[in-house]
Parts: sequence; C-alpha cells; structure tokens
Amino acid sequence: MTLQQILFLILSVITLIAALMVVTLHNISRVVFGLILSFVGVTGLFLLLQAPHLAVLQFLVYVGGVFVLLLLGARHLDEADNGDPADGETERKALALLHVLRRRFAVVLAHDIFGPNDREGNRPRFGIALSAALGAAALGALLVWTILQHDWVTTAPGPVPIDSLTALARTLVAPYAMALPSAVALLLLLIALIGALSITRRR
Amino acid sequence: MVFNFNLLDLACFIPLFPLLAFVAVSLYAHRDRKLSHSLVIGGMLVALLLAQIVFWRAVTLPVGGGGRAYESVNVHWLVAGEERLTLGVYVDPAAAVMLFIVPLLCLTIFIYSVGYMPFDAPQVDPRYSRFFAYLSLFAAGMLGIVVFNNLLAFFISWEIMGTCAYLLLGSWREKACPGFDEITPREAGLKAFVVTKIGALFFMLGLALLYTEVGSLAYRDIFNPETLKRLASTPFLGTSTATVIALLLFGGAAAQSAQFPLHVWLPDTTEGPTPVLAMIHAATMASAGAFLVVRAYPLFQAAEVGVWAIGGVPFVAFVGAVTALGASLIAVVQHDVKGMFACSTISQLGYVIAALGIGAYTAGVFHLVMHAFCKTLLFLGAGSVIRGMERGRQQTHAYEFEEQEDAEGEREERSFDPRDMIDMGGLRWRMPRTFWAFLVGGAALSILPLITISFWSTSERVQGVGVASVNVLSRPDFWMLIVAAGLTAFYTARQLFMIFAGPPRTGAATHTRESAPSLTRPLVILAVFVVCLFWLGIPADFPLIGGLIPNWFHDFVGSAIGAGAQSTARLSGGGIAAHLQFPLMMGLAFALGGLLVGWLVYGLKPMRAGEMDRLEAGMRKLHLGWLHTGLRKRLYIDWVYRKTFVDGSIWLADALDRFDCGREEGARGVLDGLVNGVGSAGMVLSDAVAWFDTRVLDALVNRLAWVFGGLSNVAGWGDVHMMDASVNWMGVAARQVSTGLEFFDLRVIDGVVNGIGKTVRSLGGWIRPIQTGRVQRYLLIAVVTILALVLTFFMILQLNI
Amino acid sequence: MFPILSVTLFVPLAGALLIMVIPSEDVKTIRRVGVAFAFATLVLAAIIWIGVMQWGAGEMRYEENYPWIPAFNIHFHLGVDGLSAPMVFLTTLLTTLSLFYSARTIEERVKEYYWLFLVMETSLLGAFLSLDLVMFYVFWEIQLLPMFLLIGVWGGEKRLYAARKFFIYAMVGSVVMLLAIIGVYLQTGTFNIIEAAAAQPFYGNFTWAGIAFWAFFVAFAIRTPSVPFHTWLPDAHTEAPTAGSVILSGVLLQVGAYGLIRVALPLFPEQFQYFVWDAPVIPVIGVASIVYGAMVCMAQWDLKRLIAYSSVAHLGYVTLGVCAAAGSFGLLDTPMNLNAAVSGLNGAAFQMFSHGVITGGLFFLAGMLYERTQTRDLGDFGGLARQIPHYYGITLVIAFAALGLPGLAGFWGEFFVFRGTVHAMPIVAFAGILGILFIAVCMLWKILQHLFLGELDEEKWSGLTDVAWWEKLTLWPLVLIIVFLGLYPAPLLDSFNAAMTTLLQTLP
Amino acid sequence: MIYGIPLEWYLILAAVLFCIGIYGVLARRNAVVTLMCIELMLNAVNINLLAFWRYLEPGGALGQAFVVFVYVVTIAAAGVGLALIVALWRTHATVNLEDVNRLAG
Repeated sequence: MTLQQILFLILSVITLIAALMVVTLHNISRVVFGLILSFVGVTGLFLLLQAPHLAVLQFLVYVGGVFVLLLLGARHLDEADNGDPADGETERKALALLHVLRRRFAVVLAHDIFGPNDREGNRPRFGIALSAALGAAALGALLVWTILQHDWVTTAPGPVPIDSLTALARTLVAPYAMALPSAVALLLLLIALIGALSITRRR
Repeated sequence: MVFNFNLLDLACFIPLFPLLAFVAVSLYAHRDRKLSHSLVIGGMLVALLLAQIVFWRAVTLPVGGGGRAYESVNVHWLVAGEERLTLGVYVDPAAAVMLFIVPLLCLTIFIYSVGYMPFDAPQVDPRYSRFFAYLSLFAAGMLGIVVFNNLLAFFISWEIMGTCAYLLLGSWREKACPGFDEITPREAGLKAFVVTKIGALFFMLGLALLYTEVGSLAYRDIFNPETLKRLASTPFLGTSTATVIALLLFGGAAAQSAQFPLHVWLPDTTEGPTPVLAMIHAATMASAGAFLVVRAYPLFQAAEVGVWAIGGVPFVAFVGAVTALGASLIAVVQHDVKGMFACSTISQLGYVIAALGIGAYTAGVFHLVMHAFCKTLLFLGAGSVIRGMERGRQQTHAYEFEEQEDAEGEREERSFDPRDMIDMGGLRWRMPRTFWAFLVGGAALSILPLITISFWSTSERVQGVGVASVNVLSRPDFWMLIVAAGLTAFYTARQLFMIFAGPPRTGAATHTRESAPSLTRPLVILAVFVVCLFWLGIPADFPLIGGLIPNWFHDFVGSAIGAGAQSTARLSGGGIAAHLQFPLMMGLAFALGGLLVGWLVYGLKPMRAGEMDRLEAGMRKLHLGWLHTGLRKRLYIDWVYRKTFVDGSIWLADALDRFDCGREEGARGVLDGLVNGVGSAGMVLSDAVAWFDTRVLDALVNRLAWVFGGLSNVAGWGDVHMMDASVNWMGVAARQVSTGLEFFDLRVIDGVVNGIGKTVRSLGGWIRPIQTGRVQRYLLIAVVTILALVLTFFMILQLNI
Repeated sequence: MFPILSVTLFVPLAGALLIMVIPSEDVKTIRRVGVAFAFATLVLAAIIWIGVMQWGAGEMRYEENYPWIPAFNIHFHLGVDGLSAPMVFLTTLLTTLSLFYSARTIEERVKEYYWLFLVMETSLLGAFLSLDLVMFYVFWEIQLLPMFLLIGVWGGEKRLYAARKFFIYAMVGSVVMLLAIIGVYLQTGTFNIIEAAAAQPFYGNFTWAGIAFWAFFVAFAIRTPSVPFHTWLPDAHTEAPTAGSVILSGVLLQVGAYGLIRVALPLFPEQFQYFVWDAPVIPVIGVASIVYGAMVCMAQWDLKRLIAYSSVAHLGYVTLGVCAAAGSFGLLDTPMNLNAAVSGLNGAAFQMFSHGVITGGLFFLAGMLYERTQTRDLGDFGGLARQIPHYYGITLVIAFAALGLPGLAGFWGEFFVFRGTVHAMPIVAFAGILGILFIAVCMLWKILQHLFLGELDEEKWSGLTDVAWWEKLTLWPLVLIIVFLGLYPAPLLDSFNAAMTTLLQTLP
Repeated sequence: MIYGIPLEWYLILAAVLFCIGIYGVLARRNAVVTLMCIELMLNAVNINLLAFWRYLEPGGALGQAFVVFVYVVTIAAAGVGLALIVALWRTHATVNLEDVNRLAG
C-alpha cells in the first residue's frame, strides 16, 4: 500500500461521507458543511492526479464561489424542509413496509411514484426515498460492474509535461483547438448570470 | 357581293323576338301590367309576320329532290373531339306548316289571355307580368323547336318549354286542393315537369347515342339515306341501333304528347289557368311531342322494320291507337269542361302518333295541325264559358241573399266549380258567339278522325306495300281508331248539348252573359281559320266532298318525304279502289252514329236542373257503376303511379338517408354510424385497454415481469431493429397495445379517425399520473429507464438470449 | 418572359402577408385589401385563360421550371393548359365573390378570416398550376389547414366535430397518395407528371401499378366525395360558414376531380381501364355516387345538407366521364371511339366547372337565407315567392341549372358524359340517368316548392327583406355565366376539348 | 498505476459519488439541497475527466480543457438554479419541491 494509495483512500472516504452528509442530513448548516468537505476531498484527489492548477481552480471555484452562493441562498431561505421522514415516522414506516413487502412490493412503490398527490401534501415520502435509493444503488452497481469488466489501461501512463498549464491555456485559446467552444462557454456564462439577475430582480 | 338575301334566313329571328320580349318583361317591365302584355303581344306579332314571310317563301320553293328543305346560317356551336356541331336554320314543309300555325295560335291566346286574366288583386301584381313573360318564353321555345337545324337545339327548346309549363302551372292560384283526386296547381306543375323530364331523359339518351353513332346531330347528317342505312344495320342491344334510338326518341315524344304510359300529367294540368292550358294542350307543348316524331320521321322509318310489332302493328302505332281509345273512353265520363278537353287532347294526339307510326306522314301532320286549331278554339271557348259562369255566380250570390232557398243553398255549398258541366245548360241563347265557336270547333273535332282514317287507309304501309296486302279490317289498330272516332263524336255532342241545350240548370247558368269582346273576338278568328283550313286537307277520295278542292296540303307536306307525288298519281287514276271504300264507310258510320247517340241521350230531352249525368245514370242501371267511377278516376292509373313510383322513391330516399347519415341529432345513420361506430369501437377498445392497464398499475412488479416477458418475445422475433429504436419499458408495454391498434387502424378509415384521437387520449390518461409535475419524479423515471436499457443491452450482448 | 404563372400564384400570398401587417381593429382596410388582391388574381387568371385560348389550349403554356430540390429531382414546375386555365379562373372568381360577400357577413376575427382565405387561394391555384407531383402534393396538403380552421372557427354548432372529421378524412387520403408518389418517383426517377406518365411507372408488374393507382384513386375519391368516402361532406357543409362552403364545394372538390384527370388517368391508363372495363368497380362507384347522392338528397330537410348531397351526385358524373375515357384506352384508333372518349372527358371537365359555379351560387343563396332567417329547415318556409321576388328569380335560374336544364350550364356536362358512356357502357348510362331525375325532383320539390310556393305564413316571414345590392353583385356574375355557358358553351368547351384531345393522344 | 492507484479506483469513486448525488437529487425535497447534490454529481464528472486525462492522455490538454468547461457550466447552473429558487420562494413561499407541481398533466 503506497502512501498515495492510503492518501487516496482517506480522501475518497472523506468525500463520500461528506456527500452522504449532504444527502441525508436535514439541518441545512450541516448539509453545507458536508458540501465543503466533499469539495475539499475532491481538491485533494486532483492533487493526487498531479493536476495542481486544476485543484487550485477547483478550490477557488467551488469552495469560494459556489459555496458562498449556496450559503447565501440557504440563509436566505429558512429551512422549510419539514416533510422529510421525521425520525419517529421512519421506524413505523419500515415496519409497515416489511409487512407490505411480502405481499405486494410494487404497490407501495408505484403508489408513491405515480400516486396522486393528496391535498395536504404529506404523502408517504418514504416510498420515494426508498425507490430513489434503490435506483441510485442499482445505477451505481451497474457503473461499477462495467468499470470492473473493462480492462482499462495496461501501459503505464506517461509523465505529465511540465508546461501542462501553458498547454492547457494554449488549447483553450488556439483557434484550431478550443477557441470557439470557450467563446461559447463564456457567452453561456454571461447569459446565465444575466438571466439569474433578471429573475431575481425585484419588480 | 350580290345581296342574295334569302327570305328563309329570316327564320332564325322568329324565336328571337318572343325571347327578347321575355327578357325585357322579366327584367324591366315586371311592374307595369300594360307595358308587359303589349311587349309580349308585339314580340309575337313580329314573329308571326316573319313566320308568314318564311311560310310563303317556303311554299313557293321549287319541288327539290328529296324534299324542299332549306338550311342556312351555320354558327359554330359545339365541338367534341374532332367533329364540330353547327347551329343554323332548317325549314322543311312540316316546319313551314308549323311556322304558319304556331305563331297564329300563340298570338290569339295572348290576346285572349289579356282579357281573360282580370286578376282580382287591383294593385300591380308581379305575377301578371311574370305570367306574360313565361307565356312569351313558352312560345319562343316552341318556335325554337320548329326552326333550328339540329336535334340538340330541338332538345334545348323542348326543355325550355317544359320549364315554362311548370312555371306557369306551378306558381299560380294557391288553391288548396279539397278533394282526394284533386291536386293543387303546384303539384300538377311538378307532376307535369317530372313526367316530361322522364321523357326528356330518354330523349337525351337517344340524342347521345345518335351523336356518338353519327358524329353530328344536324338534320342533314342524320337523315341522309346512307347514315340511316348504316344505323339500321349496326346491331346494338339486341336490335339495330336505329331502333334503339327511335325507341328512345319515342320515349321522349310519348311523355311530352302524353301517350299511354306517361299520360298522367296532362289531365292534372286543368288546375292551371285556361290560356296556359290552351298553350300546353293545343298550340305548343303536346303538339311538340308529336312534332318530334314528325321531325325524326325518317329515323322512325329506318327503325320501323325492326321495331317490335304487336299484332302486326308497329309499336309506335300501337301505343298511339291504345292511347286514342283509352283517352276517349275516359273523356266520355268527365264532368269538368277542361278535364274533358284534356282527355280528348290525349286521344287526338294518340291519333297523330298512330298515323305517324303506321307511316301515314301527311295524315299525321294534318291531324296535328287541325287538332291544334280545334283544341285552341275549344279551350278558349271553354275559358269564356267559365268566365261567364263565374260572373253568373256573382250575380246569383247578389240575388240569393234575398230569397234564401235551402235546396239551392245546400247544393250551392257543394264547392261551386265554374267548370262543372252539370251546373251549366241553356247557354245557347246567353252566349251566342261562344256557342257558334264551340259548334264549329266541336264539328271539326268530330270529323277530323274521319279524314285521318281515310288518309291512313291510303298510306302505302296499310296497303301492305312490301307486306302481304293485309286486309284493312284485320288490323286491330284500325278498329281501335274507328271506335275512338265514334267516341270522339259522342263526347263532343254530349258536351255541346250539356252546356248549351235545354233550360239553365243552376242560378249561375241563368245569369251568365256573353263574355267581353276581347274574349270572343279571338274565338271568331279561330273559327274562320278552322273552317277554311279544313278544306285544304280533305283527301281526294273522300266521299261527297272529296274532289272539290285539290288536296294542296297532301302535296306540300307529302313532298317532304317524297310520298306525296306517287300517292296522288295513283289516286288520280279514276274512281276509288274498292277496298278503300269500306274503311271510309265504316269511319263515316261510326262518326255519325256517335253524333246521333249523343243527340238522343242529351239533345232530345235536355237535362233538367238537379238531374244526374244521364250517362252515369244509364251505366248505374246496367250495373256498370264501377266502370263509370273507374273512368272518372282515369282508371286509377294516377293512384297506381303515386303508390308505386312516387311513394316508393320517397320511402327509398328516407331509407337511404337513414342508412347514410340519419337526420335527428342523436341518431347516426348506418353508413355514417358505421364509420363513427368503428370510431367508437376503437374508443371502446382503447377504454378497455386503459381499464386493463389501470388494473396493471397497482401490480407494478408483474408489470415489470410482463414487460421483460414482452421484451423476450420481442427479442425472440429477432427483430433487433426494434431494439435500437430505444424502446423504454413503458414504450414496450404501449407498443404491445399499439401494434394491436396499428393493425386495427389500417383496416378501417373513419373509425380510425376518431379511434386514434380517443386512444391517444386514454393512453395519455394512463401515463398522466406519472406526470405529477414534480421534477424529481421525472428524474427517478429517467434513472429507472436507463437501468432497464442497460440491462436489456447487456442481456442481449452478454447472454445473447 | 414575364413569369405570369408564379405571379398569379403568389399574389394572394402577398395579400395575406400584407393583411398580417394591418392592425386587426382596422377592419375596413383589411376587407378592402383582401378583396383587392383577390380581384387582382382574378384579372391575372382571365389574362392567362385568354392567352391560353389564343396560343392553343393543347400543350402546356406559360411553362416555368426551376429546380427546387435538385437532390431528388424535384422542380418548381408550373404550367397551364386548356384544362387548368378555366379551373384557375373559377377559383379566383369564387374567391373574389366569397371575400366580397363575407366583407359584410363576417364580423369577428376578420383579419384571420381574410388571411386564411388568401392562403387557401394560393394553395388551390398551386394545385391547379403545378406539374410536379411533389408540388401538387404540397399544395394539396396546404388546402386542408385553412379549410379546417374556417370550419372550426367560424362554423355552426357542431363545427369542431365536422372540422376534425374533414381534416382527418382528407389527411388519411393524402398520406396514401404520398406513398404512391414516392413509388412513382422510385420507378421513373422523376416527379414531372408528363415525363412520369411517358415513362410508364410500374410498367412491369400489374399488381404494384394497381396498388399505386388505387392509392391515387382513393385520395381523389375522398376529395371528390364518391359514395363510400363521402360522409364528411354533409357535416362539413352544414357547419361551414357561407363563404367557406362556397369555396369547399366550388373549388376544393374540383381539385380532387382535376387530380383524377391530370394525375390518375395519364399515369396509370391500363389499371384505370382494367378497373373500368374488366372489373367495373369505378363505374359502379360513379353511378352509386350519382344515384345514392340524389336519393339521399331527396330525403334531406336541411337546405345546406341537401345541396351538399346534390354536389355528391353532380361529381358522380365527373367520375363517370373519366371512366368513359379510361374505358376506351386501348381502342382510340377509330374516330368514333376517340370522339366519344374526348367528349366523356369534356363532359367531366365541363361538369367540374359548371358544378363549381352552380353549387357556389346555391350555397350563397342558402347562406343569404340563413343570415336572414337563422334557420335552414325547409319545413319552416313556404310561399316566399311574393315576399322576396328577386331572390326567387335568381334561385329559379340556379336551381334549374343544378337539375341540368338544357339551355343552362348544368346540362352540357351531363350530356357529354352520357355521350361518352352511352355507346361503350349503355347500362351505366341508363343507371346514371336516374340520378338526373332524382336531382330534378329534389331541386323542384324540396327547394322550389317548399321555399317559394304554397301559403306564406305572414307573421313569421313578413319582415323578410329581398336581396341587397351587394348580394345581387355576388350572385349576378354567377347567373350570367350559367346562362351564357348554357346557350353558347363554345369558349369553355373548345379550351377543354383541345386539352383533352392532346391528353388522350399522348396516352402511351 | 500512478502512485500505485489503478484508474479503476478513481472511476469507482466517481461513480459512487455520482450515485450519491443522484440519490440526493431524487430524494431530497429541498430545492437548495438538490442544487448542492447537482454540484456533487458535477464533481464526480470532473474526477472522471481528470482521471481519464491523467491515465490515458496526459500529453494533451484536452482533458483539462473539458474540466474547465465543466466548471463554467457548474457556475452558470448554480447561478440560474439559485435565481430560480429565489423566484420560487418569492411566488410560492416554499422551497419544497413536492408542492411545485404546476406542470402536472
């Protein structure tokens, strides 16, 4: 187990746990903390992949910009997320589910997915969470299975050229390479931000 | 250029002036009564003038080869493929004679109707000017028939006349029809138009066939001998083409001149005003039917050989004879003055057709001409009698209020009909001029058949030229004609005595006075013409007065078909051949016998007031009452036609309509229903499918299993093509359903139309719950779909099921 | 030289675009602009027709051929000959009259109404002028939408059902036709109608040609409502606005009949002959349309429905006329057969033109009556002759023309059709005759008797006003055409005759 | 095998992170949290890209260029997303995705 492997494992564990925090916790501030943690983990991974400038970029963009943005957003909107499966309710639900599971598993799930949304809005959320989890897990398993199936690379990868940053800069700007896409990307960004401003403008 | 203006070219203007009068009156003068009738009469006067000029010019034409026909002024009219049809003028002897009489008759009728039509409504009645406009168009149509040079123009003017008859009859007195057998003028007009239209359809088919065979419809092309020979020889529908064409044309003629099967419309026209009747029965319409047979005579001759003969008598002649006999039988029992004349018109025209069918061309034409004159005279006379009776009735009403006799009142209440002969009587002294006109007309009418029979017996076909010389007596149509002649004499006498002889039977009759001079003057003119024209046509071999005047008519008209020359030659050879003598004697005997019986029954002891018609009384005594009522109801033929054809077609129309679309809001006809039914069937199916799927909804797992099952058998088909169309798991389920629907869809047209709409909506309905509007649901579904896709993909590749 | 055809084709479209610009409140100018552009097209159409007559109506005149989609050899190919020139004139005439009439009757959504009408006129002209199958198909499709909207928006009570039924019915038909067009292209490599006809598509096997022929025939049979496919017409007519049903009956049905003569006959003469002579399916359809249409027409009590069924019967004659020509495909050598076939087609074309004018007039009359009385049921009327004499006079002329009175325009079509069919197929001719009788009864008994004769019940109809000046101006041109063509059909007949003779002689 | 870490590990990590992101998006009802989860998914994509760049094509700079583009997109998405949420908040006074079903069919 080389150092890097250990480092990789630690970083990946941090990122995954942070991601889980974001996904499962209901207290918005913990969620935001989880998000930061995952971004930091990813930055570490970039470093492991010997792409320092991108790591810096990642850190700046995400931790700096996006995080601040989301924080503002979150602060602005007091947490109204009351419908999530309250703690007590989950246990009761689990029991009911087991009971149901035996007889007609699909009914609950289908009713949740497609069932009509009764007026008070507190539909049994649990079905959705379960189905989402199932879906995500299945997808993940699928992806992992494909990754393992495929034998990726046998030859040892070459070293990263020193001037990879300049090479990056040159490709971004060179007309024969990525000039046009980058122009379009910037335009997109401009429009998006203007759009955001116009939406939130107080009439 | 030498101005060789041939007078005959004027002929093309003859129908033009009445037409112009029609256009002028209907467009401009329909407000002013005086202007309208003077315009119309003026137009007819000019036409008469031109006609006289053309007539005298035609008479003096040199006796041409095949007949003194003159044709000119060809205008390019129609083109079909290569051949061109031109419009022009064609004047031959028959046309010349018609040109002589038709404008004359029409003019007298117009003058008469100025006096006869005192519309009760004082204010300007548009119908008055419209009446005269239609009369003028009517005359223009008749003149068009006589003048133009091809059968198509003949047909067009023929139909214009039919329309005018409908318009004149149809749009007049809105008299509600009280009795069962009585018919409102409107229905009479419609009946007349429909029956003549049936005839016109046969005529049109004949024209179309002739046009195809000969390539042109001009008289000179149709009636030249070699075309006729070719037509007679080419087989078509079993008999020769000429026969088929002749029969079709005869169908048209029969309808227009009210021959037996299609005669039902003529008696009903008596509902219309009298001048219109005079026009229809005598001057124009009915005689136009006979004139068609006259005009297409060479064609009938060519076809005659093949025409199915019934008892040795050619079909056409047979129909004529039957009509003559039947109609005269019906005429005998009629009470109504105009009704009797209508039936007598049918029988006289039957005579004409019988004569032409046999081949007695001149006899037919002469009878046609003289009948036109007599019948116009009699109709106008009847008109003045009716006006007299109506004036008498108004007088009686004025007096009646003082002496309220019940009997008189009660009988009076039986809807006083000015036309009913029973109420008349004793008008001899009250209406002298009308009486004399009636007398002359009646006498002429009863003698006319005699002349025709004598002509008829001399015609070469009766003598059996080419056919074994058949003795005249054995021919059935001879007997029919002879009996008809007798009956004609009888009913004329009956009418004369009932109207004019004896004491006046009702108050109205007592108070009639001679009608105004404007009515009686035309009567006198016509009477003079009838008398003097008569002598022109009497055949040389007629007993007593035979040889007095050379038979000019026979030579002139006969020359048209080259028969005239040799027949006079044969006759001039001294006394009348023995075998000719007998039919003449028989004819004379029957005619005089008829008159005698008429006098005995009605003249000797004139009928008294309130007495039933003697003939009817006699027949009731001989237990023939049923025959009398049968004859009164015109042998129930009308009733049979109404039940079979009229009601039958109406019922069929309703049935078809229900079959097609249905009328009420809810009810959908069968066809449309079928079309929509299939649509609703599609809907029902889609609802069923929707119901089935909603049940599946809550069994999601087996749904998934079912989907995979579906996938496997889809894959089983080995139809990879379907797979890479990226069908998602719901798509696969829907595909199962839609393939079913697809098949169903292709087969049915309209059902699909509504079915698709409904199926899509129900399928949509099935999918709608998914569209809950919450974004996350969509993502979840997307994830699940991708999963299913990838799984199936792998199953295919890895496990190559 | 001056591309008069494409100008005529796109003038209405220009008018439509101009109308889109005008603000919708300014109704007066919209109406004026609409009628002006329609009238301009009418003038152009008249010039074209006269030009074609002088230049000889046999071949295609004023031909314009620009490559449109070179990849598939599709050309923007316009041309006009003796057959299409009168039809173009008819289209422009009826559109001008309709727009002039609806200037005073259509009140709401005037802008869309005029826009739709002008777009429809362009598509109709396109169908008559185009000589390229794809272009024909494109214009054939575009016609559906404006008509659908006209019925759907300005129609009567059940207008949605009627509009939907009409649209889907026509769509199903034309989709089938599209397949056939592609089939022809694959066989002959060209979309040009004349070249494709010369190249004899599907010459090899008979079944494929039969399928292609039936694809075309069904599409045209749906549009000229032949009996089994006619159920959309009565619904569409009863619900359509007056001007809408005038155009629907006056021109839209004629496009179907025109397609039958211009596309189906030249492309598949053998199949047409087979289905006329050996397996007489098409004559049966023709006669069925005539007799069935006329019979059902007799049973109708709704005025517009009655006229709709009478137009089903009238167009049965067109099918019959084309059968006469198709039946004699092989034996055009003897002059008698050629003349019979040509006159059959002349009759069909003449019937198309006269039916357009007559039924257009009838629908105008029905519309005027409906505007005054708000009821179309014949039972409610009676004795109107004294109340509205001028209207009575005009209805008289047009009704008698409709029942085929000789001396008016309706007769020539039928006469020449029978001249074509009586020699070759006597039974069919005899059966067809019945149709005339029933239409005659239907027109006289139902329309004239029920509307005009009989007792006038004073209180209901005493307030009825006679035709106004602008209604007279709409009707009198039609009446004049009917009477003139009735007495002297030569101008129209020569134009048709030349076109038909060349068409029959060029049949392979 | 840079530093002994085979490429698969990175890919597996990215995959797991991605799935967590999906779960978050699907399950969480709070719009802001959903936005955050989207950011997570985008990070997973970045990891993948860089891993591929590093192991397969370190010479070229295309891999990195793509990452940059991903960033641009992320920022834009976050910006617009937040704006939408704010607007949603203003109109519906709720951030709970469950109630937002205007699109219901």
